[in-house]
Amino acid sequence: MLLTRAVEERGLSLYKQGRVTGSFYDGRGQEATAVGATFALAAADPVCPLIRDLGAHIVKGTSPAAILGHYLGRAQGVSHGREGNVHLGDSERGVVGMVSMLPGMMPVAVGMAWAFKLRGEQRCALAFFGDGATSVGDWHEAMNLAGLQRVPAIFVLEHNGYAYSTPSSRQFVVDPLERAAVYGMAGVAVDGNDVEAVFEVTREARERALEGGGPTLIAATTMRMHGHGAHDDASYVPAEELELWAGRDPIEGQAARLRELGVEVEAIAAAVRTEVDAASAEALAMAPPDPAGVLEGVFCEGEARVVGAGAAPWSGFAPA
Amino acid sequence: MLLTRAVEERGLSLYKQGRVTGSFYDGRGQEATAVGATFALAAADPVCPLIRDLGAHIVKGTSPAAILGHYLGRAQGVSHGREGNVHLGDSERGVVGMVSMLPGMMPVAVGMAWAFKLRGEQRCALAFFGDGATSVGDWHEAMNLAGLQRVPAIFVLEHNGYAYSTPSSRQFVVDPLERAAVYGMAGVAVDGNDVEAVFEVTREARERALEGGGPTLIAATTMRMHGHGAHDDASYVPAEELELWAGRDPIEGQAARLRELGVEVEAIAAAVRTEVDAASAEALAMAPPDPAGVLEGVFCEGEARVVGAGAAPWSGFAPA
Amino acid sequence: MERVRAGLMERTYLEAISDGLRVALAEDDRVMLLGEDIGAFGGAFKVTAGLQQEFGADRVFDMPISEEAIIGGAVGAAIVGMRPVCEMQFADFVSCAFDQLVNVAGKLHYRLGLAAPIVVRLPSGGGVGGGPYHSQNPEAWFMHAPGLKVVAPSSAADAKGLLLAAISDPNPVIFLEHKYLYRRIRGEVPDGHYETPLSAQTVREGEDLVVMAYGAMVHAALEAAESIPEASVRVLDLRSLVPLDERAILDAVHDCAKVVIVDEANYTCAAGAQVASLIAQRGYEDLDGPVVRVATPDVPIPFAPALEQAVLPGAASIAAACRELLAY
Amino acid sequence: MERVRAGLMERTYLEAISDGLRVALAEDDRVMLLGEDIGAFGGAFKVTAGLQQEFGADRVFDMPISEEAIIGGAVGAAIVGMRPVCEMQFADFVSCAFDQLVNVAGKLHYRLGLAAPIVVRLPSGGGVGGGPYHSQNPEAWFMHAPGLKVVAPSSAADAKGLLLAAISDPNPVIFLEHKYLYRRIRGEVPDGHYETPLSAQTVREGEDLVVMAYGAMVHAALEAAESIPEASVRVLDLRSLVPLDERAILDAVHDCAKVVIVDEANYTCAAGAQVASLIAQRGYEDLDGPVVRVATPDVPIPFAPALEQAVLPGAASIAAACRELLAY
Ligand SMILES: Cc1ncc(C[n+]2csc(CCOP(=O)(O)OP(=O)(O)O)c2C)c(N)n1
Ligand SMILES: Cc1ncc(C[n+]2csc(CCOP(=O)(O)OP(=O)(O)O)c2C)c(N)n1
Ligand SMILES: [Mg+2]
Ligand SMILES: [Mg+2]
Repeated sequence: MLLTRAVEERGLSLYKQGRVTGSFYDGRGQEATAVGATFALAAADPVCPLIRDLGAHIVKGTSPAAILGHYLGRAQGVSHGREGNVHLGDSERGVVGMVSMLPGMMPVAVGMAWAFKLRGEQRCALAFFGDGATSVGDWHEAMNLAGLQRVPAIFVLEHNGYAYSTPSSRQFVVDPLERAAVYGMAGVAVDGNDVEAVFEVTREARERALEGGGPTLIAATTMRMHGHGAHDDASYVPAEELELWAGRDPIEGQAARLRELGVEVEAIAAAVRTEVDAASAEALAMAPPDPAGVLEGVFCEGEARVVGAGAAPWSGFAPA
Repeated sequence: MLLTRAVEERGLSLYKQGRVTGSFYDGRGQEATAVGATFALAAADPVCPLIRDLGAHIVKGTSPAAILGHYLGRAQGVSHGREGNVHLGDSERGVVGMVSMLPGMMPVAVGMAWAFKLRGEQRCALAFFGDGATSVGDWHEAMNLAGLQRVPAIFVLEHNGYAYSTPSSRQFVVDPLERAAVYGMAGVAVDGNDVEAVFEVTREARERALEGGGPTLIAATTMRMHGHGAHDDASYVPAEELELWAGRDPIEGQAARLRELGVEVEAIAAAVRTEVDAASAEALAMAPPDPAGVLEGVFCEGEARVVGAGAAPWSGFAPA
Repeated sequence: MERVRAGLMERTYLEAISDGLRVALAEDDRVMLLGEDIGAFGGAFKVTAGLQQEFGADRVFDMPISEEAIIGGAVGAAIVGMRPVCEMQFADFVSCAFDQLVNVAGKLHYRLGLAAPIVVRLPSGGGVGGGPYHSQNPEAWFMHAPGLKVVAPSSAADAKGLLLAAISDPNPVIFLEHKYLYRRIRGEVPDGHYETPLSAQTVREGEDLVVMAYGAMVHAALEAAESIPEASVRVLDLRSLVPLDERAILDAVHDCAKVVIVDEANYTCAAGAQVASLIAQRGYEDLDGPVVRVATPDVPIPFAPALEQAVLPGAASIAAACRELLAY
Repeated sequence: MERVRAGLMERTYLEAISDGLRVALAEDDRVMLLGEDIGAFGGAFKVTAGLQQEFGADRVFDMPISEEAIIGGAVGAAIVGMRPVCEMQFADFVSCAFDQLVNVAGKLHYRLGLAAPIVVRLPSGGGVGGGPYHSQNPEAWFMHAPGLKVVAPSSAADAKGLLLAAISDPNPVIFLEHKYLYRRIRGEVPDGHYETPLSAQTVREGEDLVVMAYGAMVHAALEAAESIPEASVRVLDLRSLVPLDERAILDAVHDCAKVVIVDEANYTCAAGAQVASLIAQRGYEDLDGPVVRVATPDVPIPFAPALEQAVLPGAASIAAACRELLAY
């Protein structure tokens, strides 16, 4: 989580320095959800992150330099300059990068999970999405299909109460967690800012999935501490709300618990700083992509490469 | 209902005589739902019928000759030869013809209802759809928006247990009626073969809608007694199931109740036969459309004509 | 490269497609079929009849009415190694899955280096009294979406061969199967596995004028050519729209100097517009007359036969266009 | 017919659109705005800033993320007499509402005689480092869908005038507003209500060659023309793609004999393909050289500026095409 935040902070400062094109989106305050849930996956379980889930990439082992290089649009970044901001995904590591269209990767996650089930593999697929994304037709189709086929999928709703500037009250009248039941799947609420709690419910969901118990909807309550993107000051969020959540910072919360266990949190933080400094230098040194190859790769020419079974250096499990 | 069935029977026989192009779709066995629900609307309340809802057209006053002419693709049919089979709609009478894409008219019904609410008009909009249509993304978006905006809309689910050949068990795991609650709307079950019961729940839903109580999902249980279309022998439906439902015919059920009230049902039936004979002759005499005008009307050239406030000769209410 | 194994059989266009699916299911267990009513029922047009019985309900799936989830689910299965073949009940319903095709499937490889080998079968086209929602030809929308291949066979043999080529292809392929041809066209179809290349084919030789068409319009073009014995009219069956066989198109223009391009789809921005623009730019010097297009005007396809026939191109309108151009 | 009331003001392209919305809301209470985050927040690009405050939350609506329901809901409101103007947060998301636009809105009048006067505002186009999902130009998809009008202003004055014309139009209109132009282009914009006709306009006179473009590419074309002082290069701003001003296009070909057609959209089946095919068929005799197209090749729009600039047409690539054609 520390690393996640540090990488995003670095990305944001690169953006503010004008080195990152477009806008910049981060998941400040929501790190525990992406990290905790992805940590509960095995290496071979693919994950479909969304806007606030840099932690999922980090946990899956995407290097900070490759991520910063991606933000910068460099040739050696994850996307080789073809994609920007949060639209990255190292498929070798089992990360399927998001499309913008919300929540377009949910049906894709269902399809992956379905294939695992058909082939009798002990794998599951996990997709993240926000409260706003639940209003899209794709959400319904994916939830319905997942429930019908009882696929080994885990859906993680990151309920931060806002979709861009739109509060949940203008998105739905009933909490989406209650919708799990109407698709015949388990629904679990969790404190999205408690990384261990998120890990635990995801671990359970994964177990259920692999045992044939079907998909689970996990609703993680959290708060987006920054604007939707770096261009958004989020003045529509009441100050008290932010203050309240500032006191629930997932990283500080975990740090306190770790300190009690005798972990040297400050040393880790220092190590992370060093790592990100190095990564940032590495990323800034990467060359921009060569326009000569810009037309290549619209179509796959050789064998279709499949989503990798991952390396998962940070997984709570051994590779499956 | 008698008239509905008689018109569809005539359409089907015209189809079997090879006079109707494409296929032919009817609502045999489901007449009570379309008729009962539409009868509970005021003249000014628009309705969006679906495949099984010829009764909605009839109740709104579309003439049997215009309907048969439509089936036959004649110039004086409802669609002047431009549309066929169930895709008709006399918008002057407040009937908005269906598109094929299921349930594409639901968002449209929400929009009509929303406009009525914004303008403070005492009108509501009603949309029919089948159990299969509930799996489509549009269904979710429309339900969610309707619940959010508390629009005066009535959604009538015609739950006949099949979508073409696909039984409900391969469409969803939880009855869609239970989904009403997760959109914050009332959900009401009704015997779809009992015309008076359908009328009553629709009347209540309309009252609720006009009082600002928001939309209602009515789930009418019924059975499609014919195949999906005339080309489909529905051999996938167990014979016992059809037998069971044959004993629950909506028309015979009502006829029995009417007879007890002293109504001369046979006389009505005879009158209907005469009317449909005449309509059929009239429709067969209609000219085919003139190809000279085929390119006209892709765009509206003059003033936009709005959905009519209807005539509703059969409405349970006076025109609003 | 066409691989042909022993044996030929007279089959309808529809039977050829069914046979292609059967061959693919039998030889590759990554292949799975997804669609509405395609299982025991065999699909709205019976293309998949018997396949679920033969290969099991864990290979051939009846799906809920969820076009986006069908395509998105297929993409998901594909990126972990399956070869899903999806059926839209009518091509018209592909509009409901437009986003998944255009934004997910089409861009995946370029963005992430991840191939999505799915096939989407689209029973398309008019001439059958289907009206505005059962007659559409959506190919141009997908030609204008990078990353999707688009093929449109006109013969039974090509229908099977292009289907098998599409299933082998590591990319998403839109497979247009023309409803009008299903049972009206038959021809010799090789048994077993073979693949038709994604390129154009001359189906009638000629030197005075070339008619370019694909799908059902190839047959209308052939009929038109036959009706003009006084000239030597070539017919080029495009077969593949993405990739478009630009070489074959320009060669035909070079040989014939006069060209008529036929679309059953609506006129504006149709496949034929692209072909015409290609010729106007790169075949200009070979031209000996205007690049003539024949297409359905920009109207929804009306239901009544008299109206439908008035808007769809046919042998008569194609022949008239040819005659006029020949006289140029 | 352009109705202009007193007063002119320098406005950006974006301000001109905002002003158009304000005028429409003020003069016609059937007008309502629907979109995501368009209320108090003022929209992702601030086009609707202040409008909810000014006209109320029962005229300007923050919608859930439901593109199909936004368009479908707008159609419903329109057919009972409202004039909804919808904003897609980015043009790219219109793919999610494709079915409602193409199958419901577009076909309603032809099928049922029911007009659907909605406007769909699409912040479109690249050049801003938006990557594959925030740079698309979807106009050709809708040109290939009968019953939808499609307009694409290039100047501030036309942006407002075409928007007001679109809102008055009894048909569904796709309104392409180019993100790159939002704050980069400014010009004199009349106050109050006026309407720009859905027709092309010559924005630079010339006789040796005509460049046809629309949206942001008009500016690239003008820059290209300026860079070729040795020739007299005309620039025709198409402005409306449906209806397409065929007369103006053919007249320009008649006058100049050489034509370059520019699309920012992907090459295959783009608007430019249609324009080129029109010229190749009906302007053939006036041509004195090939019909040259410049367009973005068939790739998703890459994110990195170096890559994006390599695929998008610009003044340099347009000028190069002009020079080559002038030398023909
Ligand atoms: C289909 C679609 N429509 C609109 C958008 C534009 N958009 C990007 S993020 C966003 C808000 C998302 O809110 P939520 O799902 O709650 O995720 P959060 O940002 O809160 O994590 C919107 C509307 C989109 N990405 N996709
Ligand atoms: C989006 C979409 N996909 C597929 C179809 C093809 N189709 C027509 S009717 C039908 C079954 C509809 O079932 P249901 O909604 O239960 O209505 P019923 O016919 O039982 O009244 C299908 C799949 C369609 N019309 N729309
Ligand atoms: Mg949110
Ligand atoms: Mg049903």
